[in-house]
Amino acid sequence: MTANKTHNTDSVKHAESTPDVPQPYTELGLKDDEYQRIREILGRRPTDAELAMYSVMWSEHCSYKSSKVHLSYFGKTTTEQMRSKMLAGIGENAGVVDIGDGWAVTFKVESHNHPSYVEPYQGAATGVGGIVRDIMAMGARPLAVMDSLRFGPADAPDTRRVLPGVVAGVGGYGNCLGLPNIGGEVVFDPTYLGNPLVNALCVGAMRVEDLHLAHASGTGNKIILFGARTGLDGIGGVSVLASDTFSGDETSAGRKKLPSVQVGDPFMEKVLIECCLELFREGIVVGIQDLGGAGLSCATSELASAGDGGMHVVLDRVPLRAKGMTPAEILSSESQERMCAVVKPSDVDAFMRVCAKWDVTATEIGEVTDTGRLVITWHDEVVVDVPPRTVAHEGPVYNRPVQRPADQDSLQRPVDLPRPSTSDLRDLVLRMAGSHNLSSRNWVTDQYDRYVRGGTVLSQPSDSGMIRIDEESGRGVALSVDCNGRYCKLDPYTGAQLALAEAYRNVAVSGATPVAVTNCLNFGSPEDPGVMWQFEQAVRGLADGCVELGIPVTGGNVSFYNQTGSTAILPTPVVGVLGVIDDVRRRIPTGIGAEAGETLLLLGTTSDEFGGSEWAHVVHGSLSGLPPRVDLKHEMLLADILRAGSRDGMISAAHDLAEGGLAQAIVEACLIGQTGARIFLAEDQDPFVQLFSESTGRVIVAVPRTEELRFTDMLTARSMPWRKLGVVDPESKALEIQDVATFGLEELSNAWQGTLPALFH
Amino acid sequence: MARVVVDVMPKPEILDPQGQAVAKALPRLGFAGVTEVRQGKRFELEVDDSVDDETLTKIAADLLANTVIEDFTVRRIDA
Amino acid sequence: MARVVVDVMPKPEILDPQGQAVAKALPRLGFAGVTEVRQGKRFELEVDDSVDDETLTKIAADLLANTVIEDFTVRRIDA
Amino acid sequence: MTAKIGVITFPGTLDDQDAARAVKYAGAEAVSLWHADADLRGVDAVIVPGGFSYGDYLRCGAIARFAPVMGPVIEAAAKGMPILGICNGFQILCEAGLLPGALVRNSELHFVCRDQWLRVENTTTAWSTRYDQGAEILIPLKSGEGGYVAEPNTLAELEGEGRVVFRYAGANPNGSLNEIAGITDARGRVVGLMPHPEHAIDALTGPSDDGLGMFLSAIDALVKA
Ligand SMILES: Nc1ncnc2c1ncn2[C@@H]1O[C@H](COP(=O)(O)OP(=O)(O)O)[C@@H](O)[C@H]1O
Ligand SMILES: [Mg+2]
Repeated sequence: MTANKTHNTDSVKHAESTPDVPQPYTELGLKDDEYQRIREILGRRPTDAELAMYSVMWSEHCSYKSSKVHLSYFGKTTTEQMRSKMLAGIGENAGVVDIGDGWAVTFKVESHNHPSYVEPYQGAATGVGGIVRDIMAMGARPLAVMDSLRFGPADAPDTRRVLPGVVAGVGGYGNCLGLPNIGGEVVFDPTYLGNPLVNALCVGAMRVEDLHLAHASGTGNKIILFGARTGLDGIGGVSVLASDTFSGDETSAGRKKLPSVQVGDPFMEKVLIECCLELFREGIVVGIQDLGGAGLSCATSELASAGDGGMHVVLDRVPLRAKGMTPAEILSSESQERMCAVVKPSDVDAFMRVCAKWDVTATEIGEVTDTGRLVITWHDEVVVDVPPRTVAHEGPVYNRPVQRPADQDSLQRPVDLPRPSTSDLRDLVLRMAGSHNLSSRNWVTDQYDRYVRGGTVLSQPSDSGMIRIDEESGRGVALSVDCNGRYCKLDPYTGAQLALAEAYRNVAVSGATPVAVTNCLNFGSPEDPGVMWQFEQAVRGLADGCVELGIPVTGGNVSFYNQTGSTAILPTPVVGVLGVIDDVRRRIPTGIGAEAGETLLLLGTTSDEFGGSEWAHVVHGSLSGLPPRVDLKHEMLLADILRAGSRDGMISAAHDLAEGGLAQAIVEACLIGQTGARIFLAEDQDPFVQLFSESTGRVIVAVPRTEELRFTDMLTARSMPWRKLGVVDPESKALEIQDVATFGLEELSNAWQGTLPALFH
Repeated sequence: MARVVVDVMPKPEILDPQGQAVAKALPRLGFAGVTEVRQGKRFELEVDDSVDDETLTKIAADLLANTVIEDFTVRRIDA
Repeated sequence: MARVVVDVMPKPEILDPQGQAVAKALPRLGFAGVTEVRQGKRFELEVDDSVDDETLTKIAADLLANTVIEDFTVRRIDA
Repeated sequence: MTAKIGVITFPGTLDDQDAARAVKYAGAEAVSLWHADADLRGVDAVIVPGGFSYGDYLRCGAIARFAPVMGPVIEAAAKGMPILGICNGFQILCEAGLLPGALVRNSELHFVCRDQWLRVENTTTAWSTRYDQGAEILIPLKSGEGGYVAEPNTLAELEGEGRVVFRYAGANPNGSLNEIAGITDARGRVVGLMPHPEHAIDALTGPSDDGLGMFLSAIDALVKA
């Protein structure tokens, strides 16, 4: 028995007269008490369409029901001073930061993990498409993308299926959209085998006065849906309702099996971007919202609750791609490349003209009302009549049990791993350089256009990506995304701070000043108290770290249920840091050899820190102990020194030390610069520790010989620990580590470059 | 030796941006009367007679088509 | 209303990197006996009955195929 | 008088702003041309820039070549106007029949973005007089369907008449026949190439400024004319 047996449309009237009809809310993911709450809110049973709306909007993905109580910690810890440059923050489509000279920059990361496992190409492609629309919804022109990716072991058969598809999808969509890809991550770990992570970041810019926040205000204003037609894609669970509706019909079986896969159309999105920007320029957009997860359900309820509180939508007007779609399906379809705008009646014609110029389908589907209710009609019958806030913002909130895992202590107990002797170090340097996580990512990044738009100043393989925002002044931004899941597993609080520190340092190393943070928190099931503990710890670590650094978290995204069976992924709070540089000509490159005669310095202190290290992973397959210590005060001083060095032209190249330690960093600095170097190790410390420890807060800096004294004087004056590491040797085409080994650049290059092509060719 | 044709088409409910691009272009080029276009792939294989239908289906399903979003048909053609 | 199928295949003498890639991948995946693979495109059009064969050929020749590198065939299918 | 160089924008064109910037860097005036207008707005030369016109879903350049703006472009080409097709623009010029041959999927089947060395083989076209014969220049290549193919006699004709303008130096990045990166028409006025000279006009944002020579060459040709 279902609600639809006797009626074609499950209208509100019908629902009122059939209060006891059983509804498939469990199949839609709603709990008993959640369903009861909907009935209380409405004072009756929900219609099919309402049930579809509530179920998608109250899902974990849309409502943040498990994470909300923890995420509020970001808001609580953000001080007035941190907020001072923030024009929009958590709660908006994307955070917006004032970067000076009248420019505002907006950036955000979002996950598309599960779809990318099911259909790697389209999952990743639509992930890029979605985050780009978020940036557009702020009124900005999207300028660049980044992608942070995680896969199972590089040599696992399923990784051969997933990785090439994901990379082709990120590239296929971003390249066609005309957005340069300026960085990201590729990480391999067994825990991601059945659950890869695809996190996409987009950054955009606008003039401060052009900031558009999503709201539907002004009674009588029109709601216009524009972009692609609405089809049966991404409907997922809601097809339960459809198959009921169509019972007895031959199509019903087909409906139930609908793949929840969405296919992207990057050309449509490109045209949509240009169309939106022209609409913004014309000044005829009161409010705007992208259609992402939960489609029209989300867009209408969010727009309505952020505005005057009422909206009337005539669902029949929505242009459809498939025949026989039900109201519930139309409301929950996740068809891509659609936007929704609020427009004054007098501007509708102008709006339609711009859309016609770009050949974008646009339809007036309703208007803003002052009723305080979201009313949706279908064939002249009311199928939705709800207080919009109850759908968009007043979903359930869970205080899930939090419990430090019982094995956390044993995990943190360091295991004594056999260490190599000095005579083994030569092989180890090569082995590490060619290991899955440290080898060159060129096989991936060569599939991404990094040049389009002509503003890319730094991209792969630099520590951060950097784009020029203002062609006149040269003002620009730098971005880095980072996370080491192994560190987070060992200690999620410190691990999150380490991710923050690394992204912050990467931005600083390029000469920019870090100003704001975004994040994408990828975790296992929130129903597992151990996972919730990891989550809580990571959020606190990140928030406390941001307070110490004095830069705000402006937004982010949570992805739960990343696990295979009962095994969760490594906790993976990906952190993105945005930096500002007033003139991109001052950028610091990663590769050495830009100037004749450079001295190499090592800034920071090296201790014996191998917990969670790449060495322990590659050589011993071991994960234990504590991650490296993090010292954010030190990171701030380091950033300040790098900025001063860049401003005064004292630094010709710099590269931060991360996974794989000094050995990996110097190999990369030589290979990226295609220049040799001679370095020597300190006498009072074990060479293995010096080369492979992952102590944080360290950077290799190349300074022109003429600037050496001035720079080292500054280091000493500001109490930055440093030592002379060696010299750049452009003649030699070799890296010599004195008393350890000498490597030809070609030999290093073969080791570093060969790994991914051999695996994925 | 046999010639085998495998046709791979996007599933009907799945968006087909390629077909749409063609459908939209046609009226602009002065061709009226085409109401729908779908674009897929056609493979022509030369196979030894030892290869049976089951194997061909497996080749199509595993390699030639992405069955999450595409349907396929396999046909032997007389040479 | 008629359904029309247009098959577009690379000319035999023209390089077909996609077909070659499939041909190379098959033995690696354990499929023996496929000696050649060529990959082309298949278009399915819904056309009004008013559209004649000449027009269809023109659509195929002008738009759907690039006759410098591709051959095509046009077929009407009974609906 | 400054030369006026038109840059066409189709739906899905991506590198139009970059081409316009390159024109300005070279000292000419960039005039933007809209695909739907059959009007070259009095320009002296035309650039068909890169991107994914109409998504390139059917075949690169297949739909764009029918755009209204292409009518006057084809007429102007017949009269000897310098025309440069970059990447998708090269594909469009081939589809439109202004240049022979076609571009197919890269031999490795995926998109390739890399800094590519090219050898200049013909320094007499409207777009290459600023280079030295045999010079090697570093220009970004970024395309998924950059493999140049043509029938054997067309290829022989191109080679025989010295109409290969740029050739890939080193490993062939996409399987192009004879390592062809760019060609010209019989009069040396229409040039098409897969790599992107407009991304190599300033060492700040590109691997070199070697691409500027193409735009400077065209300006020279216009001043002389
Ligand atoms: N998936 C990706 N997409 C784009 N760029 C990437 C990706 N993975 C890695 N990169 C780039 O490759 C370079 C090396 O990556 P990585 O070693 O992770 O950098 P770091 O350790 O400095 O954070 C960086 O420039 C990074 O941005
Ligand atoms: Mg780094």
